[in-house]
Amino acid sequence: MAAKVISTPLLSEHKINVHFPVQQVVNHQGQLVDPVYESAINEELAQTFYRQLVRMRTLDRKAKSLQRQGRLGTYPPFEGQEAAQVGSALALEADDWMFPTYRDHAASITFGKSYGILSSWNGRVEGNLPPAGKKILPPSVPIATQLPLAAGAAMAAKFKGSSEAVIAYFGDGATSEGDFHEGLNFASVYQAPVVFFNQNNGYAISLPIHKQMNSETIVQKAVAYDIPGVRLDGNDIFAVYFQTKKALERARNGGGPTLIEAITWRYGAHTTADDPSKYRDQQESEERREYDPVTRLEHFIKRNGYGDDAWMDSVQIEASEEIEEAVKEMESMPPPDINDMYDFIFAAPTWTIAEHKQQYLKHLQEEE
Amino acid sequence: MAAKVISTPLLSEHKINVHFPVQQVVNHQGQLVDPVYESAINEELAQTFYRQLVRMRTLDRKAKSLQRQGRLGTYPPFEGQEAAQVGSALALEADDWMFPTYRDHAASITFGKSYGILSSWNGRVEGNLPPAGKKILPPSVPIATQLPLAAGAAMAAKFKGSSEAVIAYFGDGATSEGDFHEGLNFASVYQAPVVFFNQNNGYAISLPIHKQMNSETIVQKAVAYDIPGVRLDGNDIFAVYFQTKKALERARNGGGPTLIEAITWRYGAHTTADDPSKYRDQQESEERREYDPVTRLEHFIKRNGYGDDAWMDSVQIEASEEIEEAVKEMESMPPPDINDMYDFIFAAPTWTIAEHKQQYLKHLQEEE
Amino acid sequence: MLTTVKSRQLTFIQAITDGMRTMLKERKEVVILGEDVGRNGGVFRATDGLQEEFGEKRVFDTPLSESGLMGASIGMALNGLLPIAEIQFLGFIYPAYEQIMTHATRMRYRSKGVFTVPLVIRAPYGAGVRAPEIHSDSAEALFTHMPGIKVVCPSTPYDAKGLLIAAVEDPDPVLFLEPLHSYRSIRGDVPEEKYTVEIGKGQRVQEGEDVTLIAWGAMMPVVLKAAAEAAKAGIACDVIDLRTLYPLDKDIIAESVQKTGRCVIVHEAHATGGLSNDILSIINDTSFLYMRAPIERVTGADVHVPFWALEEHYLPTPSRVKAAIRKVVHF
Amino acid sequence: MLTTVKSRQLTFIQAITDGMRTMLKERKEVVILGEDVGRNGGVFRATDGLQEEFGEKRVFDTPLSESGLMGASIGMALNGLLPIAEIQFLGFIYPAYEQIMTHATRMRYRSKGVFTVPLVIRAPYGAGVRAPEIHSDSAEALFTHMPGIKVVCPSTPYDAKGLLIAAVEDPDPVLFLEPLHSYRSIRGDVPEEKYTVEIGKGQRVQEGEDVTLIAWGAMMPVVLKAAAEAAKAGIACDVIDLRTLYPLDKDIIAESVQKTGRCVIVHEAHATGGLSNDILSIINDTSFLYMRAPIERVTGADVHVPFWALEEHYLPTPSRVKAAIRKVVHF
Ligand SMILES: Cc1ncc(C[n+]2csc(CCOP(=O)(O)OP(=O)(O)O)c2C)c(N)n1
Ligand SMILES: Cc1ncc(C[n+]2csc(CCOP(=O)(O)OP(=O)(O)O)c2C)c(N)n1
Ligand SMILES: [Mg+2]
Ligand SMILES: [Mg+2]
Repeated sequence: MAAKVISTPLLSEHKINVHFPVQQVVNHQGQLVDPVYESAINEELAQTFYRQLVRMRTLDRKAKSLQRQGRLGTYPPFEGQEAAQVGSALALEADDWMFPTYRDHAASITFGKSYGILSSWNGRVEGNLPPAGKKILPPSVPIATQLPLAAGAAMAAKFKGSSEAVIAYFGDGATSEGDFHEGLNFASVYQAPVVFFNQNNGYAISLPIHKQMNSETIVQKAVAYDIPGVRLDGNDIFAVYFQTKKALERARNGGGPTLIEAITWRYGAHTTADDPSKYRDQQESEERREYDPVTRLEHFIKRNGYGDDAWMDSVQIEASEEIEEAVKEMESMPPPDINDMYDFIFAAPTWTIAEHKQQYLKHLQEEE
Repeated sequence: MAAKVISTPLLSEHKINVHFPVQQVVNHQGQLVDPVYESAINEELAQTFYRQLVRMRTLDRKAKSLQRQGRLGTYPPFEGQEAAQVGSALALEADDWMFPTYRDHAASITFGKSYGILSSWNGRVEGNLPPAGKKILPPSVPIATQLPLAAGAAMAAKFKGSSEAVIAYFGDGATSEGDFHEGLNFASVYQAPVVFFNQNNGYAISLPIHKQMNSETIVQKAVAYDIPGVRLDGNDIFAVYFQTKKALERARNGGGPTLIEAITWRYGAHTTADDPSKYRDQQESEERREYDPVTRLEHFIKRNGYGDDAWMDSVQIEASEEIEEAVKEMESMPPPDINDMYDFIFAAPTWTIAEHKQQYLKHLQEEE
Repeated sequence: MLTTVKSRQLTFIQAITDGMRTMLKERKEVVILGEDVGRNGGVFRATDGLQEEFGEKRVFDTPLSESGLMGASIGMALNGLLPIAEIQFLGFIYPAYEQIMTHATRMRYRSKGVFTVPLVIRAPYGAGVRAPEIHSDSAEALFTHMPGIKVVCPSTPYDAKGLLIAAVEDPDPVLFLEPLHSYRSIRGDVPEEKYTVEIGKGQRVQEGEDVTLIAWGAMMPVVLKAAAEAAKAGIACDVIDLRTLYPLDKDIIAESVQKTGRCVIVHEAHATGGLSNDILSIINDTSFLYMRAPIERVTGADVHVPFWALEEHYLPTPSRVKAAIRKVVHF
Repeated sequence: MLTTVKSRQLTFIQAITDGMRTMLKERKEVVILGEDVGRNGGVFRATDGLQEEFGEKRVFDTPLSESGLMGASIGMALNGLLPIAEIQFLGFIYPAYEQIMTHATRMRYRSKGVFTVPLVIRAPYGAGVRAPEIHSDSAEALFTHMPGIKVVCPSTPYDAKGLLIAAVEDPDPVLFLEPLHSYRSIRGDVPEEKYTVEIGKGQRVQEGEDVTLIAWGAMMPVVLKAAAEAAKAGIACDVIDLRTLYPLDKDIIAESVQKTGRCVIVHEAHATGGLSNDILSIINDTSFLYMRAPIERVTGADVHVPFWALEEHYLPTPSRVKAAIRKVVHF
């Protein structure tokens, strides 16, 4: 296997230019470019990937359309980032922990959450709940705060001697927060089994990455903690899957944390409340579809005879039906329960909460 | 000049081992080891260094003795770190800004503060005040919080087009705080004229550096921000002085921030309230005197005929007298003014503060 | 001689923009910084057009880093600038809490006035716009309790501009809270010229003899609606808009409750530790013998602002305020 | 049958150590972490000997990183452990405020109880030991105001051990405040066995008919001294040690002031936004008609705890409390 690390000449007297090459297994034309993984790839894997990518893209587009119709609140789309999320989530073991953000519904669903996750954008806390026993945390809204949590969950896994590993998602913008630093430092000091999976989609709301940081890459920040860093093509689901698996295995085997930078792109707005044309050329953004994760996999599948147009159509139809069904289910949820507001602050309500609840329920009654 | 950066082989597949060699000009036996600086060194410079190092060591020892006698409160000694502080402070221009910590009295005094700084350890706010116009901030007590401040002051200097540069001091422990990260990121993004001067004295209270971080050096954290990093022998005042000057010049010339790691040692306790033998072998600590910054300069001065024992004695006597005088002055300070407690919260007191003040002063009167 | 003051109808948020524009013109040391405040003009568009007008040097984006943003702003203020730092939502100020509490608020006292921090922190606050969690917090009490920072919260476009300018001119840190619910729902006359509204002074917005109603920011429309309905029932409310949350306007509170003997206080924040209790203590200290009924507080419960499907049940409503008015009147 | 409870005289801090030791033995999920808590046994020696006794896996040092410490502790709590995290001084909790406010306190509500955070945060607080700035803050109100965390503050060795054990057994986050001034100055009988003091319950420590005195933590000795002097002047004080700061013990407060009709509240924290105002609101809500005088508050001023040469002028003293007692009695 080729050496993965190349040092390029120094930039200035006291500056070290580190170079982490971009890992890629399948290029944007669907060609296998890293033969190391040839034997690990087969029809089943490719089809599994494809089904899930299509589901996720369909879901995301459906969510945007529901939002436009006023059937969903403000929503943060992830179109373009499907491979990064699906590939990394499929690399997990059933018992692992996931700490996602608001944009990581594809990862969360792939790892086991229901499509009901969308209801959180209708202000329903129910959207946060994982299936029983599944360790998928509610999406983290305050940026980067989930990273120390993930380090801690991984420290506990190590403490218990369990084989659990942890994955934490975060964006390029999140790297500027102190919690990114403190989380990675903790994980590295205790050699905790956690993979810090960065989706570098080029923007934090309106801020392009070159204004977010002075460093050219995110992965080079791994040097600060002396942990392995992997930079990869985040639109190549194979690179994502194999590299994440490797990092998770290393974590499980006592090799400590890894920082993965998955280079990807969001085609659309930050959220449906955002107008990206205010801060970037949306035409250029659309041109990036040449590197699209779903199209790329289609090319690969066709090239290898793992599926034809008819099969792909059937996958799409299945996904669409599945999602229509899920939306129906979401829209027939019972109305929210006012009690929820009071009953989950503490295991048992304090007297102030009990009083507020009682007063308010009484007021509602009297109002009628 | 020799290349300062050497890349050693990779440690693991995805790990880059960066190597920043330790800069040294004069070794611990007082021998010049980097001929590049030969022409820049002369008797005057060596004597200036020596006078200030002796003053500072004398001051520190005096402070410890005052503390033992109950004439000073808890005090954080800096013995062992004199060269790092004095050398870097002497590299500043008069108009520059300094953001010191509680342990950086040698730097603060060298840059212009009076010995009265000690009174802050008697709980006197007056110890925080610099001479008029001198931009020496009160020592920062909450760890690492001064680093974003320093970045901001440097951003303002750039904004104003002034030639001010900024130096910020911090310890090895401070690198774990989020504010270290956010401060360096800000400075690097805006290419602000600031030097982040780290004194790696091996410990943060009881925590040795290898438990503080997984990285072997502090300087490698510069890679995360793609800024120059310099690792140097912090007990070699020449290395400290020349490298800090160079970094400050780079900053002033638009070259942005630099991270300097000065490797040094505190011989004594974290503060006089601390018992270092609880967490380390103090005998070993004493053995480090072989690398002592003051002794080293004595060797150098003698080697070069810049001074003899008699001259050194005279320097010591002068320093001791100066400091005895300063202590007398400190001990004849007028008692603290109760009004100070109320009058500097806002430019003009709010009514709640005015009321609290009036009530309390009245109460004091009535009590008599 | 007759002087005419030119003014125009602006939304609440336009008045804020106008205040910033006024000060960017007036003082070359004013800089505006924060996440997405530059090219994007802020997520709510409060800084819309300002970077174009004043350049990237005066109005600029920062990395996603609230502690860095706050620390750098303090550093800039120390070195002669007058920064206006935007926190995208008040609920995201927590990572900057350390910088505010240990430096912005303490630099003057620890240097006996040698170093000062003339800084304005702008932050939208409050619920009611269907935002995700953390985006709807009303955390003013975390700042009014700690010394060294003033807190203001306008409810009208006029006050928004005037208080913002006063905040920029104040030599100490000021937290400028913006009721995001009012950004576009409230309009009003705003003079084109520069003017200030004094920090520390509330305003009586409706005169009445029976009950004192005290509120601020996004609760003012709620309170005024309740007052109007009470009027129909023959109850005349004395309505106070506090405008400044620290220092509170003690005199206007005392004067009003000494007249009415009855008081209802309304805020979005949680009951325990909320500012209503500070108002209670002012009334206790100044007007004990005047009070004819216990004071009623209509506030958020001691629970997190819920996910937005339930937020209407968290927020005080005119109906809840009316019930409280009835209660103090019929005590 | 006679059961004898073995107990011994311990200092306040020894009682805390004893509480931790008890729980380290009782529950294998208990871990202790923080800056210098391991080999050094804590800067105040609260964890002295615990690493030796229970090993580095159970009791360990963390990097100098309060947000990391808090975040990691929350993560550990999510994954089945029972962490006791030490913040070296309460004034250094500010960098961890974000983690506490957005995760420790909200994980249960945002997951409808699926994920919970059984976490204890220990922090010494308060002034009076000649510490540098920031080391002497009394910031309890920043935590009692925000939902999702309980706050306790014992004043005796017995309560310290009992409340600490209750905190560890509580399924939600508890901030355990330690009056550092009392660490070595207060001693008392502490049973060897495991026991708990109920969170949310205050205690009447002296019975009296004339004035209610309410305090907690390091202010208890101050208040008791004032009460003793008042007794000489013929004034009988009903002295309440709150012990828990959220949720406050409403019943004990109401019962006492309904008996005395007069009340003095004492705390170190700043007056504005201090807990005294929460107590005022309880009295307003429960006992309006019983009060015969305005309530007096003896608190820290609205200023930073000054550099220590002046701290005695910041802290409430028996003399100030006595003056307040006189005032409410002679109203
Ligand atoms: C602490 C905090 N500050 C600000 C915000 C507002 N905010 C929401 S998303 C976002 C940008 C995040 O960018 P990035 O980390 O790159 O993730 P992406 O949205 O691109 O997935 C910001 C500033 C927040 N949620 N939390
Ligand atoms: C935010 C914060 N947390 C904790 C402390 C307590 N504390 C004071 S000094 C210190 C260790 C600092 O170590 P280092 O940065 O290496 O500096 P040194 O003391 O060695 O000069 C700690 C933990 C503090 N002052 N501020
Ligand atoms: Mg992004
Ligand atoms: Mg150190």
